[in-house]
Amino acid sequence: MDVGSQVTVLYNSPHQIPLGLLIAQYFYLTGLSAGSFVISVVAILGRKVEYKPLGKIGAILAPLCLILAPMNLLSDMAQPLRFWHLMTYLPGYINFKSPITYGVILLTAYPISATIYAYFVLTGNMKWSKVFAIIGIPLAISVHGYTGFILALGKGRALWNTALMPTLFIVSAMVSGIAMMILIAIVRNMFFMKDKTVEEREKDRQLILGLGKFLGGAIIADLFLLFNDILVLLTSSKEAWETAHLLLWGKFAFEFIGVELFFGSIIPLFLVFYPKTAKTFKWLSIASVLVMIGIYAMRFTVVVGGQSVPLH
Amino acid sequence: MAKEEEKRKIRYAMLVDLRRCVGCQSCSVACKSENEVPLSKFRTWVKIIEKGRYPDVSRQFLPALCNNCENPICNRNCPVHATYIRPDGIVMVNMHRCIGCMYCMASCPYDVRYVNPLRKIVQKCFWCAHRVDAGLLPACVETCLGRALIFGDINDPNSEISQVLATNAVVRLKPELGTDPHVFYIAADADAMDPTKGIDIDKIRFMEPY
Amino acid sequence: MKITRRGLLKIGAISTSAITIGRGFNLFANAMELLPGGKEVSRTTGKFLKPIPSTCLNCYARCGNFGFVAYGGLIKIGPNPEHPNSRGRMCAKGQAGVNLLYDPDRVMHPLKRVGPRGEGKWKRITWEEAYITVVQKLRQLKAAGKEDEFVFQSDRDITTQDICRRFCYAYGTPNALVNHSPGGWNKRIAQMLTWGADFEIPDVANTEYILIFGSNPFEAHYMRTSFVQRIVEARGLRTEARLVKPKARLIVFDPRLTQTSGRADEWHPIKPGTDGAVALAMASVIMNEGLYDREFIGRWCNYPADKLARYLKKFTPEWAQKISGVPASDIKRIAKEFAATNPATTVSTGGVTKHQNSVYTERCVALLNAVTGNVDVKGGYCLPRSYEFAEPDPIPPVPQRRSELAHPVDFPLASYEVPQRVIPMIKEGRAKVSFYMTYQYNPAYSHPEGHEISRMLKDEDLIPFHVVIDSVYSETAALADMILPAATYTERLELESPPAFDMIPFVSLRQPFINPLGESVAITDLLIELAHRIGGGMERYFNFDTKGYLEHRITHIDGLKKAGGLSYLKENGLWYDKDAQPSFRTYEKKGFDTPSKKFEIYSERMAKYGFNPLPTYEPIQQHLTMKEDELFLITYQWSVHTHDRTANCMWLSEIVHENQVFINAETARLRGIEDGDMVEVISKAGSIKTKARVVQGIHPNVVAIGDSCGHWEYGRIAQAKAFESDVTTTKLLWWTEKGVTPNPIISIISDPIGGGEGWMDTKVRIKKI
Amino acid sequence: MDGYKGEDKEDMMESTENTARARAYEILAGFFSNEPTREMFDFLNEAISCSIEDTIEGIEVDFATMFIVPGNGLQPFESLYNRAPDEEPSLWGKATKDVAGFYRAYGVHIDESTGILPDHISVELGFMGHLIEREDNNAQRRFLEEHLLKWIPEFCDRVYSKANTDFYKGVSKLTKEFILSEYEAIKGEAR
Repeated sequence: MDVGSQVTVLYNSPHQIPLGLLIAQYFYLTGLSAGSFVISVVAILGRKVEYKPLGKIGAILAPLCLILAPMNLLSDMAQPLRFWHLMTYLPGYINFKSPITYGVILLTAYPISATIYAYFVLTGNMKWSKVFAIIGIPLAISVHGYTGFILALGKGRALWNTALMPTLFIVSAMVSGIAMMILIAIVRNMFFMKDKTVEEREKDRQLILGLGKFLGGAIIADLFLLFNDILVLLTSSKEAWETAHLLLWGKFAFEFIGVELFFGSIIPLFLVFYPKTAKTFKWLSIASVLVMIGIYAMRFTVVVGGQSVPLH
Repeated sequence: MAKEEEKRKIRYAMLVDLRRCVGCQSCSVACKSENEVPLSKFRTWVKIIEKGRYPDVSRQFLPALCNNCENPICNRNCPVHATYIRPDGIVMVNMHRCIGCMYCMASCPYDVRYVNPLRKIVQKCFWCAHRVDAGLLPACVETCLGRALIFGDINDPNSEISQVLATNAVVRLKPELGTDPHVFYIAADADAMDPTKGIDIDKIRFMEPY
Repeated sequence: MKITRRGLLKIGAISTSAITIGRGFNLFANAMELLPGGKEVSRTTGKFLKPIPSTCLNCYARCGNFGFVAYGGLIKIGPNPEHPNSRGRMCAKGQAGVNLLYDPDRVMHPLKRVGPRGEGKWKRITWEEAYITVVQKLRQLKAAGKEDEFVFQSDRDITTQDICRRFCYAYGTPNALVNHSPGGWNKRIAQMLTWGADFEIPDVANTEYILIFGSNPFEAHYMRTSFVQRIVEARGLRTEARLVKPKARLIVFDPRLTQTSGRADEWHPIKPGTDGAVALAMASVIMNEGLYDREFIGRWCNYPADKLARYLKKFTPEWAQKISGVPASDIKRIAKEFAATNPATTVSTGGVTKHQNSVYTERCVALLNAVTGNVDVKGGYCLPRSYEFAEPDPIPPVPQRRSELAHPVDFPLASYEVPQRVIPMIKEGRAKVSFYMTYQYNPAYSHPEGHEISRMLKDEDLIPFHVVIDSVYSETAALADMILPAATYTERLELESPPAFDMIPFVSLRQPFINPLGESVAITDLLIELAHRIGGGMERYFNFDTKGYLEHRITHIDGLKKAGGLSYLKENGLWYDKDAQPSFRTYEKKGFDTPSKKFEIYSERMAKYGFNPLPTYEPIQQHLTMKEDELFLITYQWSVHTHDRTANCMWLSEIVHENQVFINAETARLRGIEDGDMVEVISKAGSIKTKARVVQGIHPNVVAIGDSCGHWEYGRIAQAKAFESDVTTTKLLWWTEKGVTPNPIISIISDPIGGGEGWMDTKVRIKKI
Repeated sequence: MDGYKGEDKEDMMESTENTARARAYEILAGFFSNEPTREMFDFLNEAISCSIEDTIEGIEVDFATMFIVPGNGLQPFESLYNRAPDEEPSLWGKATKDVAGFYRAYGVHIDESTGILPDHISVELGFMGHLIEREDNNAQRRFLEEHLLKWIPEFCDRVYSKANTDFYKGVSKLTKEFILSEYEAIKGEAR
């Protein structure tokens, strides 16, 4: 207990958290979509033919997640029936400075392009799928990067107001996207490849195990960014310090240290790099599930935790 | 030229002289009454703290209200231009335009916006613009027991607020964010201005947004 | 030079402000600024709303207000800038009058009890039926010659007490128990004994030194809104051209850090009930160091200065330090400052008057003003200035029958009833009651030993018939046989003349903003109707309607009559003599209103009944037997609440809805109590459970509990229940704690001289649960 | 904010007629408060070419002689004119208090440091201008009826007969006419 100042708040108005779980969920789903789209495009554009099946999975998942994501947004709005106010693209009616406006444009453009892309990938039209892959990549990165901007522009919140936020969001989107791809691929390999030859299945297996390494790399990048972020929080302003306190040993310590860092990053990292566990589907799928939970916890701590430091 | 001078720009501002504040909360209730603010929400209220060690203890107050910033983040971030700034500096919310995305609330560094649970739109203190337009003072200023609140045009050198501003040291809340807030405080207590002082940050109860 | 009107307007249209000299000369310092007060504009149409000038009554300060009415409803209550006392300011309570009017739990119809008393089963009846029942009972009593078994009691409602008393006397009962509330009467008795007025108006606006004993004007004072704004002004805390005034110092003696003491220049935590010792020691310093006002004591006091100095010699600052815990050096210093600064004044309310030794203490405080010559001078301790209202002829004679309730023999100087003892006295058999009628009176909640009182009220043998006239379903109403819906203060027509702070007395009118809701009836209309129905000669004393009654009451005020009487008041809300100038030292004309016509430092009347005639300090009995682990319990009033009538105002209860027990951090540490822990507060009379609020700003031997929350009836807002209703946003009620009331654990103890309750004399133990 | 329509409000405030009236009162107030400045003089002479034949010195002398030097009976204070028959003419008379109360009721303070009485003609005229800016028709009518009309015509007549300059003859005539015409206009409007 600090002796220097004895302050007791006798009266204050209630604090509020405007953006809640639904927004965190929305960020999570756009992250999944962006992540899987990027992996899919890498697979399609890449030279190795064996990656192509992954491309198909990603191509389906990306628009799927993106249809679910705005549902969260709409149900979070106090006036969901006025959603069309966002779409009257006339100067003076919508604010082109607001990240939400970028979001609306992206959320319209990206699912369309992703759907067309998926159509061409599934019908095997390589030429057009490459065209749409190239169109889709910046969109996919922006669609998730902009969510980082949404938070970064909340100037009053120490956890959000950092230039790292968009990058962190994109990297964590990669992490969760890869993890989801791995899971789907494992399911496909185990249940839907019964008619394929043993060699084909083995080739697919190697491919999936290779993805595990990708996952590990992405996790490391994510951890590095998080480390930077926390370090800055700990050493800058008082609010930032309070935020770091909340995350490291305060109210959100379980979600952040426990779920996000330990179960969501450290254990999966170990699982994908430790030779014994890296080679089995069982451990790899466990790692992926943990990563997906971890990223979900990350979205939650960032959105809700970021607002948990009172502003008055 | 004549016209220009006549249309000298008005910039309203609020000045809170905390040496005169008695912490009576009549501003809070006046606002509720004037603007039909629903229960659980406040446009303005007085934070009351106690500081020091027995027997050297004092009470400090801090009336909180919308700062009607010159560069409000809420306005910048509102996707549909529901938040707009009047020529006299008052930041307004257009109730017909607001979609209730609550991004402005998340952006506001002072946490003075709220969603009206009945009308499902974001509202906040707008210095009783309807009264100001009719030539009246905001309800809180009118009723302030200690006359701690001074409201007026800071571009008019003869106004009371300009004169008091010119002769007193004032502080503002979080000016470092570059929002240029227009609520000035005289003799505000640093601990009262610090939102994290005197509370257990892990145990605060938060309200539902609406 | 030839310009026409048209030409002039043309110039006006094109000219710039450089040319218009009226502006350049800056006559109107504020002319171009926004204007406070007296107006309200519709948020939707931008049109001005119709203001109705009236007077507030959500507490006794009785500030000027405006009701703004539109669409047949009251939209808002705002301050009246022309009111000489409140000057366009209004506290939270005043503005929440709208809540009181549109209280969703208001009693709107006459109700009759069904089933056992207190079970909560009611049947709606017509007014006709209600009147018939009441009239029948009263007629029976009268026929049996037992008029005195009809007892009418109300909380001290200054406004209506005259007509209530008139009703009782006309009926023939002396039991018009309408003069007191259980708090605050001691001070008045002490003042009456000392200088013949029942309270003082400290002219804080013009003073330079404010010495506060147990008062918290920033939060609660009987004239709060008018008073606090003048204190702030006297402190002259704004550096601008128009406010060059010496800063008045503010010194507070209070066991608790309040809004006032927390903002004062000095706060001296003092042991409860020992203010008298400090004041005496100060007077002693002033007298013995020769700092006193020779002229005032010599000419206007009834005790010579040298004798007084000799008498006070034994009350040294060191003696006071031992009793009160305030350092002797501080007492000496403040005494000298107080004597040296002119004008200076004291303020003393709750903390002084709510003890068993209050009358003595209050006289010590008054003595301080007398010895420094601050009595009724500009910036000093002034006599109240207000208008007396006349009673229309014929005036009913005071019933000659002796009543133990109205004039208790135990309290010979208290001259009126001792309200907190009324129901216990009935229980003790010292008076018989067949018909008990109460108006806006809630002893079950607001009296000490409230639970005990509830039990007595429930006893049908003790009180065979109980009619409650009230607008809320109070704890007491719940134990009644019949509830008659009363109009709130926003629906009544009444006259007021609160003491004026600008020293020019004024009359203000309270008029209905809207017609009474439901079937509520204003108390005056109700009593007039009852009197006519009872008849038997009684009706001739009520030969008027409410309006006529009020007209009669002000006929003797010539200036007002000339201005237009009641219709002037209806239009303007208030009247005062605009030519009058404040005058001071008014006692110089006729002397003080005491037997000796002087400021009575020595009170013959007190000597007659065996009390100490000189200001003295008497220790509080309970404090002498204080055990190690015992603490003083004090109560206080929240800034947004009255003691017991605002809990169902949602805007107020939203701000304060919980009564935590405030306890010093060190005391709490020794008992292992942390902030927010549930604790039990145990006294001789009972125990309550509440949360602990561990703070620094309270005397270590004191715990404090506010006294506005913790209702168990009264309405759903008071009980923190969210519900759907059509008038308000009550479904959004978000708090779940309704708090507790400390009243049940406070014993009924009265000051033997004043008869007022010793609210702050309870010893408690506190333990964590 | 409920029902606020920014544009509509702005239109409402642009009521030029009232602005002109308010200004006119202020100009009149100016004529009685101080000698016209050179600026004003030039403005009147050139900008609207009302061709003042007096010199500025002449006007200044006339101003001081009439309104400043005591004993000329032309001190421009209401309480000297508007009084009960039995009341002695004096400064700070009943009318002064009345008018001060009027100002207070409308929240207007007079800067005390100027030492000017509230019932000085220029203060009253300036206040009237202020009432117009507030668009409070009832108050305007009341103020005209209770104060301005009660004494200004009489006062102006006296000035007219005493003035040595054309300028003040014109001003006094204009003021009287203006006030009377104002009352005609307002009477119709307010009812």
